[in-house]
Amino acid sequence: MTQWLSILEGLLFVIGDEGLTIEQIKKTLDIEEVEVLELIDQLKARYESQDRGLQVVLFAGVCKLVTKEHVHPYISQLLSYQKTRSLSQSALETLAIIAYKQPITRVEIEEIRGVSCDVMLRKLQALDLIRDAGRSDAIGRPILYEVTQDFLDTFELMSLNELPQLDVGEHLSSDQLFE
Amino acid sequence: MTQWLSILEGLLFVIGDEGLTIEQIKKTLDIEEVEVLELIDQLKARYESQDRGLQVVLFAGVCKLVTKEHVHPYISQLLSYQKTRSLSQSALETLAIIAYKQPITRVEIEEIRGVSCDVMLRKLQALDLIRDAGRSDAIGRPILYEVTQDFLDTFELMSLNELPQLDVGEHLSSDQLFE
Amino acid sequence: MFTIEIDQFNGPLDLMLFLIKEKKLDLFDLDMAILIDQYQSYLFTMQERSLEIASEYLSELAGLIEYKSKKLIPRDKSELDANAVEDEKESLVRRLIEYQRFKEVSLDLSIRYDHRQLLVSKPFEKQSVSHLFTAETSISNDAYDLLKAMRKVMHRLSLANPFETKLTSKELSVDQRIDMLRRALSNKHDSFLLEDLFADCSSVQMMIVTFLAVLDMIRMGELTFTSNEDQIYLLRSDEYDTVVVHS
Repeated sequence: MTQWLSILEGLLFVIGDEGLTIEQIKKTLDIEEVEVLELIDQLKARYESQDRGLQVVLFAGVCKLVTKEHVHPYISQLLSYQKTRSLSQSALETLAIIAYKQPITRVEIEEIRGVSCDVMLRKLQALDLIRDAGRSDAIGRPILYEVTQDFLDTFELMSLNELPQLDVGEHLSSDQLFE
Repeated sequence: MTQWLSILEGLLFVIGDEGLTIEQIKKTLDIEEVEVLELIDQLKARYESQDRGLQVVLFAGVCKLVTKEHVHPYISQLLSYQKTRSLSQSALETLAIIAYKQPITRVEIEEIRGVSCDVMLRKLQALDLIRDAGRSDAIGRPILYEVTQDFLDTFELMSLNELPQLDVGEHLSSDQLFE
Repeated sequence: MFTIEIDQFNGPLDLMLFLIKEKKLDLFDLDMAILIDQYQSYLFTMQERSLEIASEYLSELAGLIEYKSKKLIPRDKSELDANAVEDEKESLVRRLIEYQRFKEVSLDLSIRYDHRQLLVSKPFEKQSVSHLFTAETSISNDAYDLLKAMRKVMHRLSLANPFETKLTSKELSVDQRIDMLRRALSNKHDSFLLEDLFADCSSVQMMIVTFLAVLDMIRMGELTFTSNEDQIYLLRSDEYDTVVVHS
């Protein structure tokens, strides 16, 4: 049971804002619904202590970890130091590819960058810089990505037409990065 | 002090994989560096218990919360995550040479590896594991490469000093060299 | 007799280390004759099975054969020559030892990498703290960064494509391009198409530099722009014509 508790904690952390439904927890841990509810109660109790900065909330069947109220002023404080938070080079490159070639699938982006972009795409989505734009007709119907209005604001662009046309050549490579 | 502990926990949760430097924590909480280090140690200790699914790590001078190893299979299941891939032997060799001999030019790396590293260097750059570090004074002013902060994080290093010593001894017999 | 495929090796040094181990040779008192023989027959075996062998393997082979011939045919027995041959052997051994060391540490890196992959974090939480965001805390990247990023991507792509590498003429700086544009536009009083400015661009690089120059000139108020359907029109600002203050 303590094993499940630690796994639930880890999953709630990774999923962040989106939270997990009781159903998802049940399926992922392969346990009964009553057990799920009991786990959530235990995790809640654990985080109730004064010296914890997080709490477990359960609204509308969705369970998530959120920060406690008293942490908020410090978050503002932290973000104020980060006014010039700039995007990493790989984030910029991924964004550039999406902006120039949208709508585009993850696999297509990876073909151009030569590296996996899974986590990066999630990050850029969390930052509201890109969004899902439906699904491609290709096999497996992969998600298509495009940039958002926020992206245009962030980069001070009126529209994507303000970017010059680029002629991207075919990417040929022989060296294997991954096994 | 328990107040600070809870705030640090909340901040690390919000900031996620970007993590916080000692300096950022110091400024945000307005406390001394020794206190920051002590806080990190306390938070680390708290998460060490078996029934916790998270842990505090400090790679490349950046403190962050990450899940423990045993949660990984459940995350893969939940997020239908790609299987983790190992870096290829040639990627690892190239990185090792740069990490130990940086800043270093492509030609110097190729002399050690005995093979061309052109494509590999570009791929490692796209992965943000290496970057340009200016140009050498040698003829043709070739680009110098060095490893990035991301490299340290990717290989669980606080700094390059944590890399194992390269055996310097010619005193080793060949038996020892080959296990 | 050789069961290991050539693509299992990370280059000629890797192959030599394998052969040394296989034949239980002493790296510090290396029997070059055996190594060369083994290396050569390995490559021949692979060639007979029509497997592609990278040029690096063949150029090392050429070096080894040259060494062997120098050793076998003592042209003049000058000490100088003998020393030079010994130096070649020493330098090969040095390379093998150094390469072997990096192979060893890369094993350590590999373990660290695989372990790190199991530790998962999460993206920065924006939604849950969105009420704490103010306008100024947005990310301070602008289109310049984006273009630079795309330029990097393009640059790498073009390097991967040997046909395009020949075109690398001396790169123009944005400031130089601004000067060029100023001269070219000094007599333009009507609006013109953005595209016109790209007319003399011979490379993607130059297009990007031109675009950056235009952005910069817009930022400085030297140019203004309007868009109509898909076209962008530019106009020189009057106050840049002369230093005379207009009434």
